[in-house]
Amino acid sequence: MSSLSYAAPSSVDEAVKLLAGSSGLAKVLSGGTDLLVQMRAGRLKPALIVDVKKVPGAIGMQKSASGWVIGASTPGAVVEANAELKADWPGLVEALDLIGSTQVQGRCSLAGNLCNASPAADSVPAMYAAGAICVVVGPNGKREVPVEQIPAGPGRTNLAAGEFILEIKLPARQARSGDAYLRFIPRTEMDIAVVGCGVNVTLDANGVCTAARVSLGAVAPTVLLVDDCAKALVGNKLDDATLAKLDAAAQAACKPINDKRGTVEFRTKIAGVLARRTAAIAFDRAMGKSTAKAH
Amino acid sequence: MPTVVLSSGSSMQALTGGQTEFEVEATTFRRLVLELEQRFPGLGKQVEEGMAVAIDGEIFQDAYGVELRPGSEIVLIPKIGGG
Amino acid sequence: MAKQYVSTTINGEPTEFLCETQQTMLDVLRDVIGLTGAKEGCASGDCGACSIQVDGRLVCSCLMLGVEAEGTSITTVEGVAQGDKLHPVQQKFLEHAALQCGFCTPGLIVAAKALLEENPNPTETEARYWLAGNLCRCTGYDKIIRAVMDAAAVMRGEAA
Amino acid sequence: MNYIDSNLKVVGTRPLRPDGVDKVTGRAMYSADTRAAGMLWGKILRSPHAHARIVKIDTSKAAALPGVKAIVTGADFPDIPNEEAFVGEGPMNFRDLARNVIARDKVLYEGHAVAAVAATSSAIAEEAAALIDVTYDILPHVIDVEAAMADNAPILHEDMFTVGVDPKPTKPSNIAKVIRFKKGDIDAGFAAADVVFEGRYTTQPVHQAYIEPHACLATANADGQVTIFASSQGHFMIRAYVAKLLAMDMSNIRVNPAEIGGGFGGKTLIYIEPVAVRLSQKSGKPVKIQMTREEVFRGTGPTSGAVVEVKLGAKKDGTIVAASQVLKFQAGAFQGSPVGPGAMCGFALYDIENIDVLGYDVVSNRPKVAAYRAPGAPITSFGVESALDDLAAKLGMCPLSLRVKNAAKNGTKTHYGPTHANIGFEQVLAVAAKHPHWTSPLKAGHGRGIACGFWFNIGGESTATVHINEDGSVTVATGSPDIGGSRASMGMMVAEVLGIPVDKVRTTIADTASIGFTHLTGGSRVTFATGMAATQAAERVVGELKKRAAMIWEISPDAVEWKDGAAYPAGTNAGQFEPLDLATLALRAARTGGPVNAEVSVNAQGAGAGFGAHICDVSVDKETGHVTIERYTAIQDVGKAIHPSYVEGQIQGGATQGIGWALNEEYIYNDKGQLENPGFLDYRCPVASDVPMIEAVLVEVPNPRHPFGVRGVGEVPIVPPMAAIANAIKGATSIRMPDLPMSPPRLRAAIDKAG
Repeated sequence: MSSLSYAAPSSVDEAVKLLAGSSGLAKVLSGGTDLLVQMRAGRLKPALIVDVKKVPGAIGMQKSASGWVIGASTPGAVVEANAELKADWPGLVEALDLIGSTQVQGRCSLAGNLCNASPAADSVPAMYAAGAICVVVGPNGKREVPVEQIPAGPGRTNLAAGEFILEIKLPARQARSGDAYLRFIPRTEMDIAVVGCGVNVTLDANGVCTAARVSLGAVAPTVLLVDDCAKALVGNKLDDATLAKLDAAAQAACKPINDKRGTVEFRTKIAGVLARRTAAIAFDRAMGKSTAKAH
Repeated sequence: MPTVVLSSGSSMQALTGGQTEFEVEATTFRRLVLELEQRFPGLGKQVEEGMAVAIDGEIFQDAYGVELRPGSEIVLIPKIGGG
Repeated sequence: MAKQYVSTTINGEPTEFLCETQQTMLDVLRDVIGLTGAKEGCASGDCGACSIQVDGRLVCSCLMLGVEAEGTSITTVEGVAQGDKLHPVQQKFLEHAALQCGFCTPGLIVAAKALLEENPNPTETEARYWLAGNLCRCTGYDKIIRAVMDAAAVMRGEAA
Repeated sequence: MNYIDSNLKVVGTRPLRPDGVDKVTGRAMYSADTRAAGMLWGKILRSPHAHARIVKIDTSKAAALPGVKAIVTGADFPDIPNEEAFVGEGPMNFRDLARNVIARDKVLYEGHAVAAVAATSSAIAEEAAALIDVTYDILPHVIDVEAAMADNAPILHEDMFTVGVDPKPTKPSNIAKVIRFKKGDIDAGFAAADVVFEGRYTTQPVHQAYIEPHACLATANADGQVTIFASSQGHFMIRAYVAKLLAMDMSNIRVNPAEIGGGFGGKTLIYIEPVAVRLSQKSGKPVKIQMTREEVFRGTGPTSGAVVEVKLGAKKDGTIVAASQVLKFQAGAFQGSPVGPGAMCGFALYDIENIDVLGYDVVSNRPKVAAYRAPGAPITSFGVESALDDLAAKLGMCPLSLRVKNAAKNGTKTHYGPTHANIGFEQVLAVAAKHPHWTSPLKAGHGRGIACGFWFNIGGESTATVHINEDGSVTVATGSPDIGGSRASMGMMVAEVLGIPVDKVRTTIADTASIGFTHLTGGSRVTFATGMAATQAAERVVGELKKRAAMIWEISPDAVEWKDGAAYPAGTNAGQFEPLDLATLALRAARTGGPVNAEVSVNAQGAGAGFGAHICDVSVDKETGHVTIERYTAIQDVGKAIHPSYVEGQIQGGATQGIGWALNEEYIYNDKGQLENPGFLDYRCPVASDVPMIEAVLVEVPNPRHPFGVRGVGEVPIVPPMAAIANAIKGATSIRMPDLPMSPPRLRAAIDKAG
C-alpha cells in the first residue's frame, strides 16, 4: 500500500516545516476539489497532505483602508456570502461562484483554484483583472507576489518548495470603477470554461476609461493579462469602435489549443465576444448601474 | 395456404436461395416453423430464435399457438427489444 | 501507515472512526460507518449523488477526506427525517413523484434541504442553478423542481 | 376481463409509491450498498489500446501483493462457441458476449476487460490490477463507421463475413450484416414525385448515463451454488447469461434484484457478474465489483452513432409517394447494432406507398453498443423528421400539416410487414395542432420545431403472484425490477381488480428462485406484460374468493359476485346474505380450503405501438452558438396511464435525454482510439438549469390487448427531441444542423459559414 500521511497544522511555521520537510511529494489541501480528483485518477500520488484550513489567516475576510485581505483557503460559499466584498469586487466574487456546483462552492478556494494552475480556472482571470496580490509564506518567510506571477504553466506554479499562499489581497475600490467576469461553457453549469474573461475598469465622470485590466482564460497555457485589450479601453468610452478594437485585441492575444472543450477557431472568436460582453458589464458597474448576476 | 414473406435482404435469404415469398402448408405457427426447417434447413431455427412474425398485420414475438388461416400473410421480421 | 483516528458528529450522534488518509468521506460513510445513503455516481464531484452537509454547508463527500471530518458536524440523507417524520422536501418528492430509480434522490434531498435553509423563497431559476450539481437522468428535473418549490412553500407556511 | 370502459377507482390516480420512503431516506439497497462477511473487492484491468493482440499476461507481481486473493484472465472462462440466441433485448451471440465480458486473444476497444483481481480492500485490488503485466501487439484501429466500412479498413474479426449480401462474400469485413426493407416500387415512386428532398445526417453514440455505476456482489459456495446481488434491468437475464458464460445450471444461480439506479437499456447486458463469480469461486470468498464512472464510459455500451441518408419524394399537395433511407450504424466491437429497428421505425409513422430502407450493422473499435430507449428509432427519426421539415419548406407547407396529411392510421401497412391497428398517431397530431404551445405566437428571435416518434413496444414473458394475507391485506410479487415506479402501478392494477384501497396492497420484486421467469424491464413492457400477469393473478384470486364465499353461503360460486372488495350474492334469488369482505374471507381461508393466492405467467402479445409529437421553442445566441430550450411540450398516446405522474415522468425524462443527445452529448476520441471524455464533466448530460419544465400531454387511446388499455410509454419520448430541436434551430437561424450534437462550436461555425 502506498502510504499517505496527513497533517492539519495550526500555525504557518508548522505548515511550512511540514511542507519543506517532506521527503516525498507534499500537497497543500485547502478546498481539495481538484486535489482529491487528481489523486483518485492516479495523476497525483502525494506522500503528505497538509491541510492548511486551520492555519490562522487561511480562512476569513477583512476590509481595511488599503483594501481586502481574503484568507486564501476560504470556501467560495463563505466569500460569496460577504455582501460588502460583493459590492466592491462583484466580478471576482461571481467568478469564484462559477467554479463547479453548489457542493463544490462549499469547498473550493481562491488559492486552490490558482495553484491548480489550470488556464481555465474561473476565479484566476478575475484575480488578474483585479490586480490581486498573493501573500506567500514559506521557509524564507513572507513575500507578496502579484497573482499573474504564480502560474508557470498548466498544472505548474512558481511557488518554491515549502511555500503556500496564505492570503489574497485586493486593492481598495476607487470611485467609478467596476469589475466583471464571464466565461463560456456548453451547458449552463458544471462545465470547465471554454474561454473566460475578466475586466476591471476605472472611469472618469464622463464615462471615459482611465484605467483597465483585461484577462483571458483558457486561450493559452496560462491565464493571460492582455495589455492590448486594456489599451483599447483606456481613453475611450465603450462605444462600438472601442468594442471592435477590444474584440480584435482579445482575438489577437489568443494562443489556444484544440481539445475536447473547444477548437482554436471557436475559442478565438469567443474570446472576442466575451471581452465585449464582460467590458460592458464592468463599465455599467463603474457607472453605478445595477447589473444582474451573469449566470 | 398461408403465404410467407421474408423481409427482403434479410440474412435468411441465404437459406432460401434468394426466395423471398412462398406458400407453406401450415395451420399454426409451430407447424410453419417445422415446415420452413424442412424446406430450408436452418431457416426454421433462425425464425424461432431470431425473428418475430407479423401474422395478418399483428406482431407476435413468440407465437407457436397462433392459428394461421388459409391466405394468412406471414411476414418474418427481426425480433424487437427495447431500452 | 497507521489509520487515522477521527472524532466527529454524524446526524447528531457523536461518532468515532478509523480511516486511511486517502479514504474520502464518502468511502468512510459507506464502507467504514455503513451509512450507504450517500451514493457514488462519479467520485469526481460532477453528479452530486454523494451530497452531505458539513457544519451546515453542502459538499460532495467524494471531494472531502475522511480525516477532514475531525471536529465537524455532518448531516447525511439518513439524518434528514426527524424520527418518523419526513422532512418537507422528502414528503414533496414522494407527492410529486420526483424520483424514478431513486439513485440520485439522496443527494438531491440533502441539496434541496440545504437550499431551503439558505434561501427559503427561491425562484425556479435559483432552484435549478443550486441543484445543477445533482445529476438526475430519469426525471428531466421537472417534478424535482416542482417538489422543491412546493416544499419551500410548505416550510414558509404558505401551503400544506 | 377488460376494464377499459369501466369506472375505475384506483387506476388513473396518483398514490405515493410503496418504495418511496426507502428512496427518500437513503435506505433503499442498490447493489453497491450490499455487503457480505469476509467480502473481497474485485477490480478489472482494462485495455489501454483500441485494438491489439494479447501476447502475454503476467500476473505474478500482482499475485505476490499482500491481500490479493484471486486473479482471473480470459483463460479462466469457458471458450463459448459461436451461437446466436434471442435472450434479453436482442439477438445475442454468446461468444461475443463472453469475449466482451473478458477478452481472450484480442482487445477490441480501449476499456476492454483483460483481467481481474480480488483483494481484501479496493485500494489493494486497484494496486494489484496495475501490477498485472500485459504484453500487447498493437494493431491498427478504426473508430468512424464509414472508415470501418472501407475496403482497406483494419478488420476486427477475421471470421466475420457480411451476411445478407449476394453472392456470399469471400473476404472478411467489418460490415456484419446488411438488411433491407422494401415496399412498392421506389423508382416509380420518385418518378411520380413533384418535389424531392435529400439529406445526409450523422448522430453520435450517446451513453444511457444512468447515475448508478454497474455493481454486483457474488458469493460462490463449494457445492457450486452461487448467489448474486446485482442492479440490472432483469435478474433473470443475469442468471441466464452467467449460466451460459460459466457453463452452470441455472438452478445453481440465485440472483437477488437489488434496487437499480437507472438503466434505459444499458443494464440489459452483463459485464461484471461472471467475473465476480469466477473470482469468488477461485478465492472462496464473496466478491464485490463496483465500476468507476470512467469504467462505465470506457467499458459499457452506448447506443450507436450513425450515418443516416434520407430521400423523400412528394406530390405538390404534400402526399409523400416515395421514401428511402440508408442507415450505417456503429455496433461497437461486436455485431448487433439496433439497425434493424432503426430501419423499421423511421417511416413507420407515415402512410407511404413506396419505401426502400437499406441498413448496415458495422463493427469498429468502440465499446459494444447496448440498448438505449427505443433502440435505433431516435437515430433514424432524427434524419427522417429533419428531412420532413425541409420537405415541408420546399412544398410551402406547415410541417405539422405535412405530417397530418401522411400520418399512419389503422390499416396502414408498414414497409416491414405489420399493418397498424389501434394506433393513436392521428389523435396525437390533432392534440398537437390545438395545443396552446403550437398555436401561441413565437417570441422574437425564437424558433419553433416539431417532430414525431414511434416505438413498437413489446410484451413477452412475465410472472406475478398475488397473496391474500391472513388479515386481508395483499402482497404482490413480480419478477420485474422496478426502475421507475412499477411497484406502484402493479399494486394499483391489483387493487382495482380486488376493489380495495391501494395502500392495502404492497408490491415486492422477487428473486430468481422465488418467482417464475420474467423477461427484462425494458422495451416499455412491464406495465403492459407484467401488469397483465398481475391483473390475471388478481382475477384468479377473485374467482377463488367467490368460491370461498359460496362455500360459506352454501350457494353456487356463479351466484356470487365480487364488487368493492367484497363478495355479494348475485341478485335476490341467490339468497339474502351479508356481504363477505376480503378481511373476513381471509380470516376464514383456513376453513374454506387454505391460503388464497395465485401465480400467473404470461407471454404477452399485442403490445400497442406508441406515437408521440414534441414541440420545442429555442433561442440561439448567434455569437456563441449556445442554444437555450425556451419551451418544450411532449404529446404522446399512452394507451391508459395507470399512474399518470410516472407516465409523465417517463416522458419528461426521455425528452430531457433527447435534449442532451441533441445539444452536447458525444464521445470524443483521440488519434489512438482512446476516449477523452469518460466522465460527467466532459460527457455533458443536461443539468437542472439546462432545461425548462417539460409539459407532458397524455393522450389515451386504449390498447384493446391489455385489460386496462396500457401501451408502453418509456421509449417513444426519446425519439422526437433531436429533430424537434434541429427544426427549432432552423426556425431561429435558417440553418439546418444535420450533425449531432448541435453544440456551440458547431453551430457558431455553421452560422459563420452561412454568413
